[in-house]
Amino acid sequence: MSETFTLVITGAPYSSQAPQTALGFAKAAVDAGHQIDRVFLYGDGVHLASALCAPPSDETHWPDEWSRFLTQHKIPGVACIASALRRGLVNETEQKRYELPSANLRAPFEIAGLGEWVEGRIKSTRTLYFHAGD
Amino acid sequence: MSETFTLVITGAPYSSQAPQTALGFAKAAVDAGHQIDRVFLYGDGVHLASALCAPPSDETHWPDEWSRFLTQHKIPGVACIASALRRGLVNETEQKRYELPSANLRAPFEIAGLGEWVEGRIKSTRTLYFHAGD
Amino acid sequence: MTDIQTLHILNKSPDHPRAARCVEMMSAEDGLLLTGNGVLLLARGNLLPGASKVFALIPDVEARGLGDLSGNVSSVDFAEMVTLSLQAQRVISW
Amino acid sequence: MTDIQTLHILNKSPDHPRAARCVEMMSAEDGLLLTGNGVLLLARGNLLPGASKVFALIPDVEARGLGDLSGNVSSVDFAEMVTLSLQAQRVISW
Amino acid sequence: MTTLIMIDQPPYGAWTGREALDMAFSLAAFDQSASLLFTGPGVNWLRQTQHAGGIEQKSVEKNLAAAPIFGMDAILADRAACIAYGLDEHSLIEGVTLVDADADLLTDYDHTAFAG
Amino acid sequence: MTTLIMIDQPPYGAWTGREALDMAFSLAAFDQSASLLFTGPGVNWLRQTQHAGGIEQKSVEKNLAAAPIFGMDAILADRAACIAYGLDEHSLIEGVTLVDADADLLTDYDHTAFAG
Repeated sequence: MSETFTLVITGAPYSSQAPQTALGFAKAAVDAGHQIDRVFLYGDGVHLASALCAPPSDETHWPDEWSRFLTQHKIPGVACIASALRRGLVNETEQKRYELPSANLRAPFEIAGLGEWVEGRIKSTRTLYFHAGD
Repeated sequence: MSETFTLVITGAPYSSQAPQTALGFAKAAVDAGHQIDRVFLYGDGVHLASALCAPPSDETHWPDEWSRFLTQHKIPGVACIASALRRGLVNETEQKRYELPSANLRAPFEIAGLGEWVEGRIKSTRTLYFHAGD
Repeated sequence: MTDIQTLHILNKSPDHPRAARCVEMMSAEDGLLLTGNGVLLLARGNLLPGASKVFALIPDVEARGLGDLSGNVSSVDFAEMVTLSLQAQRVISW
Repeated sequence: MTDIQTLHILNKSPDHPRAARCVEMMSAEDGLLLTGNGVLLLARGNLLPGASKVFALIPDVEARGLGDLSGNVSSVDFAEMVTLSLQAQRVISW
Repeated sequence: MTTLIMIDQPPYGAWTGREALDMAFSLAAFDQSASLLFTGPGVNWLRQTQHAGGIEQKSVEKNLAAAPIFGMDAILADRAACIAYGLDEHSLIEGVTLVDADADLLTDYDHTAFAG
Repeated sequence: MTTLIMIDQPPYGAWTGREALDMAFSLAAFDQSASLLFTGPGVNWLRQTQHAGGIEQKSVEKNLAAAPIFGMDAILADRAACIAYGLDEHSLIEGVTLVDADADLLTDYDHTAFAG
């Protein structure tokens, strides 16, 4: 039976393992025929939506991997607006609104409020959280 | 007697109190007639050098406060290049080198290697670290 | 696999206060899934909850060199983690 | 103020494993300066190191509503923190 | 659907607690049942007379005082943690219910989550 | 000037440990005396046969094996933590010196630092 998941990522790449574990779970869920309603980035997790990460070439590029996965499976990726603005993650709309020198949000991630998390929880069979470890 | 400090900040603003405590210390050191040789941002601390933070207007803008303090007192602020590239903090040089869509490093911060930390330690009477709390 | 009331997913090392809290708040009907640094609980056998089913995510176990320590702990891959999360009545990520 | 061998600056709450490690690794000649969440140690008097001098950063104490609990702990401001860091032979930030 | 948001980090040192509070307020705003549970050093959120001006942050007391107004079900605190941190009826803010944070408590909620 | 870099977080779950290692290597590269001390769950860095391919990270064993070559003075591990995590001479990587992480140890170094 096909079920629906909402995944919440609160740990940043290159600080925590959270984006890696979440991607492993997400791929397995899709492979098993389940739906992922949306992926919600919260707290330090918003850094996963950065367009400007340039990790060493022998390390996995987690923002890139996540972008590709979301695009391929047409899964919405949403960064919490309050978390994102505090931590310096902005799209062009927010760049203009706050008169910032540039934008750095990676497609297909979007910026929206916690309502997206509430809605995802209601619509999904399970909502899983991927936090930073120690 | 005038002494010299190197300050290392490893906690990010809006995740930790580290930049706030470090600024309180730095201002008191300068007020007491001491020198701050340099401020080195390491690990998650590099987010303090973001030009794109837009915290709510009733919250202190820590990257702004730090930039102003460094500029006023002509103190070098250096973000570790390895930490910065992994976490999506780049200046225009790195933007071009890695073909990234934009740059987001806030003046007067610069990007350089851990050698800056080693040098600061050698030249300073004390090197203090400001880490994230829990 | 069998019925699980609550699946507790723990990714903190045994020294993290949340690890102790997680084990404290488990009942005998619950399951514990160790991921990330959480798998280090396998190296601290005396801290494992006695009454509950314990699972550990294979790639995290192997990364930390704990392949031989599993004992009566079940290794699971991501596909089984998905299944577990649906079988349980609820999931708590610590 | 008096001589301090090592000034330990602790900004972790008492439940954080690094807080216990910090107190364990102190000698009687050392000083402990509590900042950030570290000031919560003032609310756990029994965990305070008995033999050493203890200082707490005023703004952090006040933020956490612990102004009345200081006892024989010395409150310091940032200027005194600077002085302490220079008086000690070395400083460790936990 | 009832949700329990757990806060086990103390205030001010990190943002996770504030973000947990935002989650609970957001649930309430969308008419979802939500309660807060403070455990470990997280109970220090509930101490009276916090003066956070000196660290340029907003006192969290006011945020919490607004919880019932915004439709939050309950503010719970782990009894043992309160004792450990010297918190009693005289030092706790109003409207806090002491509970034993154990397995039974968790079964009262459909969802339990941390902010980070 | 001798420096002790302390690592109290386990490998892979967070980047702080790797960044601590970079600090120590950097000191050695600039001909500064540096040692590493692993405490608490940090001692799990020193376990043999780590296979990190499954989590798409580099095994940290190789990093540590390079330490003496790059001029690091010593790799120290807290004896009690090793016992707690079941690490002995059979399961530890080579070149580790067991010590008691106490006040006396700290006085041997001019500087002691964590990466985060």
